[in-house]
This record gives sequence, structure tokens and C-alpha cells, in this order.
Amino acid sequence: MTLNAELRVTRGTFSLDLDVTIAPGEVVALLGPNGAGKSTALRTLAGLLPLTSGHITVGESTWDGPDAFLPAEKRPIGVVFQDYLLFAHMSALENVAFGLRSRGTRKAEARAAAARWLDRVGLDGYEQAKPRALSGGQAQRVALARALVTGPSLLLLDEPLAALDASTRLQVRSELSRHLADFGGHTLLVTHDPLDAMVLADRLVILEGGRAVQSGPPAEVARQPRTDYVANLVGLNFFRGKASGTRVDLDGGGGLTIAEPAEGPVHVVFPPNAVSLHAEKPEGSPRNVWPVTVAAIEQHAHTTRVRLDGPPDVLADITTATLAELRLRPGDELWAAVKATEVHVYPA
Amino acid sequence: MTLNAELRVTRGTFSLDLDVTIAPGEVVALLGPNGAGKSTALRTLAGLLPLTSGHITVGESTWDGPDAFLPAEKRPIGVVFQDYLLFAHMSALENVAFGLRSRGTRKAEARAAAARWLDRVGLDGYEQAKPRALSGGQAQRVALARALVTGPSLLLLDEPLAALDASTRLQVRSELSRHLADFGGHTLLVTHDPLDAMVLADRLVILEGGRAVQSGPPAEVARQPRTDYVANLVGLNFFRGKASGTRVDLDGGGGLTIAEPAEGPVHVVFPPNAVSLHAEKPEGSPRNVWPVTVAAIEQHAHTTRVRLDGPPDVLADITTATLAELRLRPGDELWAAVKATEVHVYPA
Amino acid sequence: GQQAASTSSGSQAVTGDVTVFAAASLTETFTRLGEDFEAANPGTKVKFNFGGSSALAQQLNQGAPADVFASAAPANMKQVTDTGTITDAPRTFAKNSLQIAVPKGNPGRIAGLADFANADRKIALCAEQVPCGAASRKVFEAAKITAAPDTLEQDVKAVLTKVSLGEVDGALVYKTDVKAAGDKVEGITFAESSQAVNDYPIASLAKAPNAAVAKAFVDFVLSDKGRSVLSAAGFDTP
Amino acid sequence: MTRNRVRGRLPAVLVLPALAGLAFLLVPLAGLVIKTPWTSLPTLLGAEVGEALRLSLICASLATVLCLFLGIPLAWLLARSGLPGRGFLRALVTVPLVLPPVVGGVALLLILGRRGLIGQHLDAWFGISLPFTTAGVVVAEAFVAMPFLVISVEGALRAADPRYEEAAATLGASKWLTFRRVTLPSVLPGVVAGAVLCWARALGEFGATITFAGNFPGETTTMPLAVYLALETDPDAAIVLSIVLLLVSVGVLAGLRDRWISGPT
Amino acid sequence: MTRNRVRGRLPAVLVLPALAGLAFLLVPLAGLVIKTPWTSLPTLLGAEVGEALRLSLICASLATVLCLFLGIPLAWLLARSGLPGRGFLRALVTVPLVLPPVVGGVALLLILGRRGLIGQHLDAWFGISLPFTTAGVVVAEAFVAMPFLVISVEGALRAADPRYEEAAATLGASKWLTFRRVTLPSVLPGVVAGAVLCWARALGEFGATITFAGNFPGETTTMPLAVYLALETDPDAAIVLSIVLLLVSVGVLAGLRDRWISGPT
Ligand SMILES: Nc1ncnc2c1ncn2[C@@H]1O[C@H](COP(=O)(O)OP(=O)(O)OP(=O)(O)O)[C@@H](O)[C@H]1O
Ligand SMILES: Nc1ncnc2c1ncn2[C@@H]1O[C@H](COP(=O)(O)OP(=O)(O)OP(=O)(O)O)[C@@H](O)[C@H]1O
Ligand SMILES: [Mg+2]
Ligand SMILES: [Mg+2]
Repeated sequence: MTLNAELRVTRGTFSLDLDVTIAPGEVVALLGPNGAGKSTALRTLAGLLPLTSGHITVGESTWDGPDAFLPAEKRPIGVVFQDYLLFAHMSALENVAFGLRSRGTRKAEARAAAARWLDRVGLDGYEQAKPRALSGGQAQRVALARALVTGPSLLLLDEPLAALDASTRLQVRSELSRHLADFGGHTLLVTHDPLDAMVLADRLVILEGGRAVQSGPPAEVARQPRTDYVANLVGLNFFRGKASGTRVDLDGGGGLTIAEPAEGPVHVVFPPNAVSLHAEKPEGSPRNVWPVTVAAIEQHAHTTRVRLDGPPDVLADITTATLAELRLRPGDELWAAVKATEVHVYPA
Repeated sequence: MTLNAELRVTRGTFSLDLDVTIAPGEVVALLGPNGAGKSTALRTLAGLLPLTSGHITVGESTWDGPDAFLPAEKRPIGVVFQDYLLFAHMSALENVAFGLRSRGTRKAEARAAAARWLDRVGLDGYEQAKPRALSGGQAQRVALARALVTGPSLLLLDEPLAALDASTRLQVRSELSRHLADFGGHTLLVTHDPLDAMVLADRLVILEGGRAVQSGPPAEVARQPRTDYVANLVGLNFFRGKASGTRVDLDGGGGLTIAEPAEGPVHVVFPPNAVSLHAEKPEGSPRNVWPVTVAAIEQHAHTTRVRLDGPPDVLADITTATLAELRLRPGDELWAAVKATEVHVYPA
Repeated sequence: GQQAASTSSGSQAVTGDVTVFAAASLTETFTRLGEDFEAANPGTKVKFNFGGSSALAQQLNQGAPADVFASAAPANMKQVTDTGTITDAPRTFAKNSLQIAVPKGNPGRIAGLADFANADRKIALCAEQVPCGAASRKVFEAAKITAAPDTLEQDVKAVLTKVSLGEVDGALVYKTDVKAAGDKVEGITFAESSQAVNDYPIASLAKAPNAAVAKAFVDFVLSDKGRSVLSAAGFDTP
Repeated sequence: MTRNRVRGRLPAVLVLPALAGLAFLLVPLAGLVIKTPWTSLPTLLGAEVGEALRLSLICASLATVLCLFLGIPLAWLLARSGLPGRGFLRALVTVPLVLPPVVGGVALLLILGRRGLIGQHLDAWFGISLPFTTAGVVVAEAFVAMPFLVISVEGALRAADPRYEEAAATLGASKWLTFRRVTLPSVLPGVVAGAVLCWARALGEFGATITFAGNFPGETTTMPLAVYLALETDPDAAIVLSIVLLLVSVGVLAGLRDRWISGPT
Repeated sequence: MTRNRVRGRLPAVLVLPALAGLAFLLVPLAGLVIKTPWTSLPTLLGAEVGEALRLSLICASLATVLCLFLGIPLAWLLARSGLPGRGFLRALVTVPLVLPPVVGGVALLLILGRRGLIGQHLDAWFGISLPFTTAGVVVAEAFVAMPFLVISVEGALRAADPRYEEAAATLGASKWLTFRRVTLPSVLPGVVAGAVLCWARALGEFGATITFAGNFPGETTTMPLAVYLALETDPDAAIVLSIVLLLVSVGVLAGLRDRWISGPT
């Protein structure tokens, strides 16, 4: 029972045009910039926004199409909304039990199952709390439990972990990952966190401006981003250019030498920690060396990220030791160097 | 005009007891697990939740105390709420202009300033959109612009970047960082993202269960976490133990050899990429070697994280090459090794 | 007051407005009388305030700016004279007596007052607090009948509505009302009706803003002209 | 430790008209209370008044229940169903408000009376006759009071965020379950406000009741009817009776409301 | 391309009572309309009826405006101020609903009449006398209709999320500005519902008006009073007049509402 959807819908000036297929047991992560249409896509799958054209079919049954529309309450779905939409007058327990109750489970049973799920998301002891007396992260976990408890065959999760703190996120993510592994249904996960996507998803779909711009297994997408957004997401320096042999002329100006020859329009990526910075023009092995100006410096937990104006502009991650040695300040003029073997090139 | 606060307040069964001091121009990041009381602390500073005891003073003036209470509308603050609370019947522009209008700015001027701020947060073209027609991340940026536009002397930001996509987050973060650098006021930033905290804050305060458990400059907190939550946040393996000389007996079982001798109760940390994994017990330089079992494997963008059961339990980051070589699966028995020089020890 | 009936356009020309508070049941006749009065006395204008007699009495006692009060019952007139708002002796300008009213075709086959004791028939009467109810009681006492009403209405019109819609088989109302109801209601006269004749008193107010016209209007109502209008509507005149 | 929690002064621009409004509503009542010859109270409070009061309370409460049963679904239909011509229907619903109550009573008689369009069949087939019965009082009061409930609840429904209903639908809840467990609780303050209006209006109903149901002590004589008739003979007594009615009503409403009225906290 | 968008059947458990409710309200009106001798309409619609209709519309609208000015702040006071004894005040506000309108008129006379507690001073000092004037009609209608507005708006305020007001406060908005620009727009459907009830009730007001303002054609004779007088002389005419009033009211409400009534979208 594969889910097959051609989602075409218009909301004001925005239009969505996205084809998705989700195999049973598959977890697809939908990523994209704000306003790309991720929540809109989820709403169409949930039956809250009828398609203008296109269709949604699951196995033999049509959920949305030219002459059929299955309303939301008839679809076997579980949704975590971006803003949770917990029922304010019900306790956390009642919120979670609601889906079971409305599908006919007896009260005691529904409450027991709800309590188990609250426990699984780390909210043991908050059964009786009303949503307004919950913190943001607690509320989000109630929303997640509410969506999962009914065992739906399509899970639609809109940034389900965004409000969780670092360690709860780790726990809930692994709880969710365990659940999804056992779960034969379809999952569509919207997230802005590349780690969530990498850890949870079997396949990524990148949406920009209502259109899919890239899709594939997480590792492949991470290795070969096709847009600035994706490169940013996976943390790579990304350029478009024209290759001839071992030389790539970059569209934004400047050029790079590569290890394996290529021809025609290509994408070029290398990680920030492949960039070394030098006060004097370095000699020797790195085959790409060019002058840069420091634009900004950001201190991360264990490294320092330096934003450099080129051309080409690059990001460099340097160690605290290097930072101390170079005494960087915005405006400083330096030399950037990248080994040709660290540069990955693939056809555009 | 330093902000000086002793925040003591009770909400249901939860009680907050937090002392904060923020110097002019300083950005303090408040971090902590869900339900730690971060939003509650912000509400007290905003004047939306009167203190039970304690006080809030800014320079000479008392905002809250035994015999004075300055209501929210009299405090020169700007707040981004965790759930935005945009006014649904006003356009994005009107939302942002509202604070200026209520402080007496003339209409045309307020709208011009609001439009500038919408532009700064990347929402050029969305001036007339109503909040319900905005995506989650767009709405959050409107909320941020609304809080910043009035130039308040105390900024209270409750996870202001949580809903932003990776690249917008980068832009807005640097826009915010530029703004905060020019800004002589006080900023309290709640976030779950260590990177936001590191990049934006001058000082971190870690809140757990309503109490501050650690505080200090970002780099220091990142180097010497004092709780599991903080270690998790900054991505380090963290243990408590008792040192005598170059040996530390860990509280959870097992022991480690360290490079610099120490005595008494200590904390021990080392990064996941300092752990190497071996199929056979390795000989030679690493001074800490112990048998482990693979509990879970997570694929990240450019590395693989392996969760290992010890004792001691550790996280290891390995390259894709090592992963391929070892063909890891949960349940495999391996040897973990960490060089003594990579282990950082400091008094508990 | 027979002699006073001679006032007309001639001798003492009166001008100005006169405000008359009159019982609602007098709406039709007094509107006519007002027009006739204005025609007979050019330069005068009659303003009416029709309402329930008791409500009018309340208004007058609260200082309403009126010149003349025409009540449907002596009791309401007394409420006003008691407070000194009216100092003149009120004069009776019309009388009314009861009739049995039945729906068109008399589906309940009411023959006379005796049928009002029959519990199977739907009967409407006025409540005892209002004049027609008080009159009804006197009638039944005189006829030695214990009536079995289903409802005690707040005024004659309400009773009449129920008769004309066929909700009740019979009711006691004033002759004038049966007449006004036209062909939807049939009237049956009965002997005891003479036992309970209702008087309609009229008087001008002590502080009447326009005492001369007020007096002229009262006289006009009591004149032959006035009587003919009243009797055309079915009232008995004194 | 008591802390001084002055939350800023209330704005005069709101407080002054609010107080003026309060005065406008309450001073006339104070006038009534002051001018009332309270000495006559004991003699007035006979069994008949008790009877009328009891009947009033029962009928108003039953009418309110009837209105809740019919009116809440109607409000939902107007607010949520997407029915064409709703604007017009909504305007029609207010009609019993505008209709002079006596005419409303006549309208009810035309339909439900002995010879009424429906009433004649009710009478012929089931032997049910509403006029001149306590049930008739309930019907008349419900007819007059229902628009208050419908319009209030509809206003509340329109102000409620429909996305919670969508969330309920994704959890498999039918429209009816959603309505019962999600929508209704979230508009409870509006429903309570509507029910209060409805009850109070039914309690004070006079014209339609006497026209449709007549006036027979113990069966259809509610307090307003008693007051009206008392006005004919003894206005002071009428005022005393009104005040008794008011006191009972204020007592009931003041006692009932704070428990039901508050939104989710 | 037209797509079949059946959003699931409407639940019978809601639709059936809704239709029953609708029928309950509308069938009696249909009865009136059917039984009305429409032939008499042209002769009836003379200048006087036009006058009464005009007066009714003007007075009801003015009364509604007065109620909005005084009633919305009062509703705010009851819902938001944290005043002690609000429950009791709220119950008192409903009193003009319960009071038989005639008694309400008497109460107004006792206070604002020429010999009234306040009225005598108004008369003596300013030469203002409300009874028996058009202004008096407005006052009487406002007195009777205001509780509808207050209770509806208060219900809406209670259902509204107070956190938006907190957000406005953090933006430096005074309580008054917050009320005007944040609270009021978010409860607009409730305010509109209240205003509609208020207007319709004022339009149909009879008892208090005739008692306090009397019944002077062109000055205080509104349509319900005209209907009352017509009932005395020609019941059919009264029904025709009522229906004219209804049609006008339905026309106004159906025309006005959809523009104002919807919440934020
Ligand atoms: N009700 C609506 N009416 C008109 N336009 C809308 C509506 N809802 C959303 N939009 C527009 O559609 C676009 C897509 O919105 P959507 O919520 O799907 O984005 P998203 O991908 O979920 O973004 P985010 O990551 O910020 O949540 C946005 O540009 C938004 O402004
Ligand atoms: N209105 C309330 N009544 C009772 N308890 C409350 C209320 N609001 C919050 N709490 C409780 O207070 C605690 C702190 O909540 P708070 O919202 O301050 O957490 P937080 O640190 O902001 O968490 P998060 O990261 O999830 O946003 C929580 O345990 C919560 O359940
Ligand atoms: Mg979204
Ligand atoms: Mg929070």
C-alpha cells in the first residue's frame, strides 16, 4: 500500500506542486526554507485542504482526486501541527486519549494507552496538567503522543521536535526512531534540523517555493547538495561552475582546481574544515590558494567559524589554536587554501 | 544601568528561584531542559507574572519588589513569545508597527520603520499578509521584528529562531547579532540551540528545575559542563568520578586514566570524535581501552554517531570509512579507546 | 352634564393644543372625536396618548403633561383623583355592557350564560383585576353560575383574539368589542348584562397646560355630536 | 508576606462609561426599591405568588433547556455548515425578537392553536392541545427567547478558532463528537451568556405567553402575568411582585454563574 | 475543472435539531404571512405607518449606539477588571431583562420622570424632560436592550485569550489602546451578535416605551405601539404592520451582517 500523491493547490499567491510517494514503512523527511509549502503539503495529505488538481491515493483507495474526497476524520492519520493545537480545556491525558476515544476505544483502555505514551515522551506526572500550564516543549510532546497513540497508517509530523531541549530531543528522537522502525505505515516528517532528518528519514525531499528541488537518501543529499539551501543545511561550501578538465570556473567569480577531471556545468562542494587559513601565501601541497578578507567570526562550541569574502566566498572552521595564532578580526586579509582532493565535483 | 533580579515565583507545583544580573549591552542566554522555568522567568521580567518574593531592579528603578510593581506596559521591553502571539486581525506590518504606535510614533513613521524591520528579517513582500496566512517561520520573524522595532532597553527573546529554516536562521542570527552588538540594552535569550547561544550570548545561564546550575562565558561552559544536560548540549561525553593521581574512578562504573594528576571528586569530559573503535583490543599509545557493546548507530551528515554500552557508556563519532570497515550493527562487541591527553578533568 | 353640550365653534373661540390620555379601547372613537373637534374649533390640535388605563394613570401621577384623561374604568380614574392630579369631578361619558362572544358559526354551540359552567367547553374571561373581569364576576353572581374559565385574560382584546381564532368556544366581552370585531365573532346578548354596566369617566387635569381647550374637549365628548360617535361604536351613552 | 500588586490604574475612558452604563441599568431599579411600600410585602406573599414564582422558574428553565437543545445546533448550522443563504436565515432567526410579543403569540396560535395549521392535527390525532396549558407557556417562552441563545452562540462560534476542529478531525473525531467535545467546551462562555439571556428573557416573558397560553392561576399564570394584572389594581403591589421576581432571578444567576462561566485557564 | 468536494455528511444529530429549531422559529411566521389579508396592505401603508417605521428605526439605532457606548465598557469591567462582587453585578445587569417591561417603564418614570428622583432636577436645572419625547423612547429602548449587549460581549470577552492583551502590554500599549486595538477586534463577532440582539430587541420594544415615553404619533409612536393600537381596532391590520416591521428588520440585518460578522481569516 504505497502512498502516491500529486499535490497541487493554491493558497493566495502561493502555489504548491509536489509529487510524493511513500512506501509502507518508509520515513520521508520534507525539508525546505520557510514558506516553501511544507505545512501546506501536510494539510492536503491530512484532508484539511482539498487539492485543486492532482490526487492522493493509498494502495487502491483514493483520498483526494477529481471525483473523490475522503474527509480528514475518515483518514487513518496522525498529525502533529506546527503550533500543536492542543485542546485547551482537556488535560494532557485527555488530549492524548481523544483520538482513541473518537475511534471507539473504551475510556479506561484509552486512558491507560494515553498514560503509557505520555510516559514514553517523558511526561510522567503531567497527566492532569492543562495545556496552558505546560511549557512549550512539554506541550509539543503531548502533541506528539496524541498523534502517535492511535497507531495511524500515515504520520504527518510538522517540526515535531522543534521546541524540545537538547537532551529531551535526543531521547524523544530515539523513541520516535524506534517507533517508526516498528511501524509499517507511512511517515512524512517536516523539519528544519538536518540531524533529525538524517537520523529519522529514509529519504529526503527538498521543497523550495512549492516545488521539489532535490530528493534522495540522506547521505546522498548530504554529499551532493543541489541548491544553496541544501548546502547550508548540511554545512558545506557550495558553488556552481563550469568544469573543463581539472579546472572549474565558478559562476560567482574565481576558480578551483579539482582532482578528478570533469566537463560542463558542475556543482562543487567542500566542507568548512577543509579550508585552512594562512597569514602568508602558503606554498606546497594545497592546490587551491586564494586571497580572502575576514567578514565575520562566530564562536561555536568546539570550533570557530570564519566567514570569508573571496571570490570565491567561503566558510572556514578553524581550531581555537589557529584562531589564537592568527588573531583574526573582521577586515583582516588572509590566504585560504583547500586541497584539490577535498573538493567534490558532480554534474549540475 | 545594570538589571538585577531575584526571581522567586510559584506556578502550581513548580517554583522558580533564579538570580540574574545583566549588564548594559550584555546578552545572557538562558538554557535548560523543557519545563525548567525559562519562559516563566521571562514572564516575571516582562511584568506579566508578579513575583512572590525577590525583586527586579534596573539601575535605580524598581520594576518589581515588596512595595512596587511596574506594569508590563510601563516597562521598556520587547518580548518574543514562544508561541508568537501575533494579533490575528492585523497585517504583518500593523503587528510590527503596533509597538511604535502605542509609544506615540506617528502612523506613517511607524509603518516605515515596521517595513524596514520586515525587510531586515527577510519578509519583504509580506507586509499585508495576515498572521494566519503566514508560515510558521514567517510568523516567528514577524514576532521578532515586532519586539525589536521599538528599541526596548530589555529584550526578552523566547526561542526566537526555533521555527526558522537553516539558511534563514543563519541570516536572521547574524542580523540579530549585529543588532545586539549595537544595542546598549539588556538581552535575555532563551534557546535550545547551543549554536544560537554560543554565537549570540556573552554569558550562558543554565537553568534546571527552576534553579541555576551553571553559568559563565559560552566557551567556558562548553569546555567544562557541570551537568548531563549541559554536556549533552555541547556534545561531550561526560562523567562524574573520584580522581586520585592520574586515575579517575567513575561513579557509573569503570575508570579512566588522565594526563594531568588530580584529586577528589571531579568531572571528566572528552569529545565523541576522540573515541576510536577497534574490532581487536588495540595496543600502543591510547591509555584508555575498554570493551563496549554497540547500542545504536545514527547516521549524521558527515559522520556516524555510535552509542556504546560500557561501562563507561560513551558516544563515538566515526568516519564513514571506519563504519564501512567495521560493518557495525547493534549488539556487536568492540573495543573503545581514548587517549589520556584528550580527556579533560576539572573539579566537581 | 347635559347643558354643557352646547359648546361649539361660536362663542368662546378656543385655540391651542390639547393632550388627551385615553384608554386604548377608545382608540377608534376618540381619533374620530379628535378630528371632529379640530374641525369644529379651528386653531386647535388634539394629541392623543392611547394606552392601558392603569398605565396612563401611572404616567399622570408621575407628572405626565396631559390636559384630559379618559379612562375605561372608574378605578383608574380614582387612582388619579386620589393623588390630586385631577381635581374636577370626573364625568361619565359612555357606558358599556357585556355580551357573550362566540367564534363565527358558534362551533361550541353556546346558547347562554349557563354554558359557561360547562367544564368541557373552552371559556375565556377577563381577569378580575381588569374592568371587564370585574363586570363578568358581577354577572355570574347575579346569574348564580359558577363559571369554569380556561383563561383569565389581561384585557378584552386578548379575549377577543382567542374567540376570533376559535381557541375558545365562548367568552364574555363588551358589546362594543363584538361590534368592532366584525364578522369573525358573533355576539349573544343575555339578560344579566344589565347587572354590570361599566362607566367610562373623563376629566381634565388640575394642572392642564391648556385648561380652556381641555374643558372644551371634555364638553365636546359629552355633547350630542360626541354621543353619536360613541353610540355608533356600540357604547351606551349616559 | 503581602506584596503590593497594583496592576496599573484602570483606564478612565473605559471605567467612566462602564459606571455610567451600570448606573443607567441599576438606578431605576434602586428607584423601584426605594419607592416600594415594603410593609405590604408580607400580605402579598401568599400562596398564589409562591405558585406563580414556582411556575415562572420551572417554565423559564424548561424553555431554556428546549432552546439549548434546538438553538445550539441551529447556531452551529448558521456558523459552520457553509449553507447557502445563511446571512438571510440568520436575519430571519432574529424575527421573534422584533415581533411584538402579542403578535408572536397570535402567530403561535395560528400554527399550534386548536384550529392552527399544525395544532388541529395535534388535537385530532394525539389529543394534544398546547394553549391554556403549562406546556404552552414553555413553548411561548422558548419561541421568544430562542433567538438570544442562537445569536449569542453563533457569535461565539464565529470567534472560535476552527483549527481546533480540524485537529479533532485528524484524530478521527466525527463532526458530532468534535462539536460535543471540542467546539462546545471552547465556546462555553458564549453558550452560558446565551443561556442566561434566554432564561432571563423567558422569565420576564409576558405578551406571547398570555396570548398563546392564557392566564390561569397554577397553570399558566407566571409572575409577569401576575405583575401585569396587579398593575391594574394596585401598582405598589405590582412593584413589590416585580422586585420579588428580580431578587429570585438575581439570586439564581449570581449563584449559578461563576462556576460555569469561565473559559479554560 | 470542478472537483467534487463533499466534505462528509453533516451529522444528523446536529442537523435535525437545528432544522427543528429553525422550523420552530419560522413556521409561526409563515403562519402569520399566510393568514395575512395582504389586500389591506396598500390602504394601511399611509404616512403614519411610514412615520412610525422611520421613528422605530431611528430610535432602535440610537439606542443601540448608546448601548454600545455604555455596554461594551461595562462588559469589559465585568470580564476583565477583577472587581470584587462581579458575579453579583453581572446578575444585576440582567435585571432589566427579567423586569416586566411595563414595570421597567414605571421604574424609569420614578427616576427620570418629571417628578422622578433625577428627572425633577433635570427639569428644574436644565429644562430637560425625557418622558413623552423621542429621546425618552431611546432611553426606554436602551434600558431594556442593553443587558443583551453587555452579556453577549462579556461572554465573548471571557472566551478570548487574554495572552494577546499581555502581548500588547509588553509592546507598551495602555489598557485602553489594548482594548481598542486588540481586544475589541478579536471579540468583534460577539459584539456584532450583541448589537444585533440589542437592535432587534429595541426595535420590538413596547412595554417600557409606552409607559415611559407614551404613545404620541410622530414623536413616540414606534411600530410596536402602532401595532398595539391597531390590535385594538383592526387585528388584521396589526398583523400586516408587524410583518412590515419584520421585513424591514430582516432586510437591514441580512444586508448588514456578513460584512461585519466574520472573525479574522
Ligand atoms: N491561509 C493562507 N492563505 C494564503 N497564503 C497562505 C496561507 N497559509 C500559508 N500561506 C502561504 O503559503 C506559503 C507556504 O506556507 P507553509 O505554511 O506551507 O510554509 P512552510 O513550508 O510550512 O514554512 P515554515 O517552515 O515557516 O513552517 C507561505 O508563503 C505562506 O505565506
Ligand atoms: N500557568 C501555569 N500553571 C501551572 N504551572 C505552570 C504554568 N505555566 C507553566 N507551568 C509549569 O512551570 C514549569 C516551567 O514552565 P516554563 O514554561 O517556564 O518552562 P520552559 O523552561 O520555558 O520550558 P520549554 O523549554 O519547554 O519552553 C513547567 O513544569 C510547567 O508545567
Ligand atoms: Mg510550516
Ligand atoms: Mg518556554
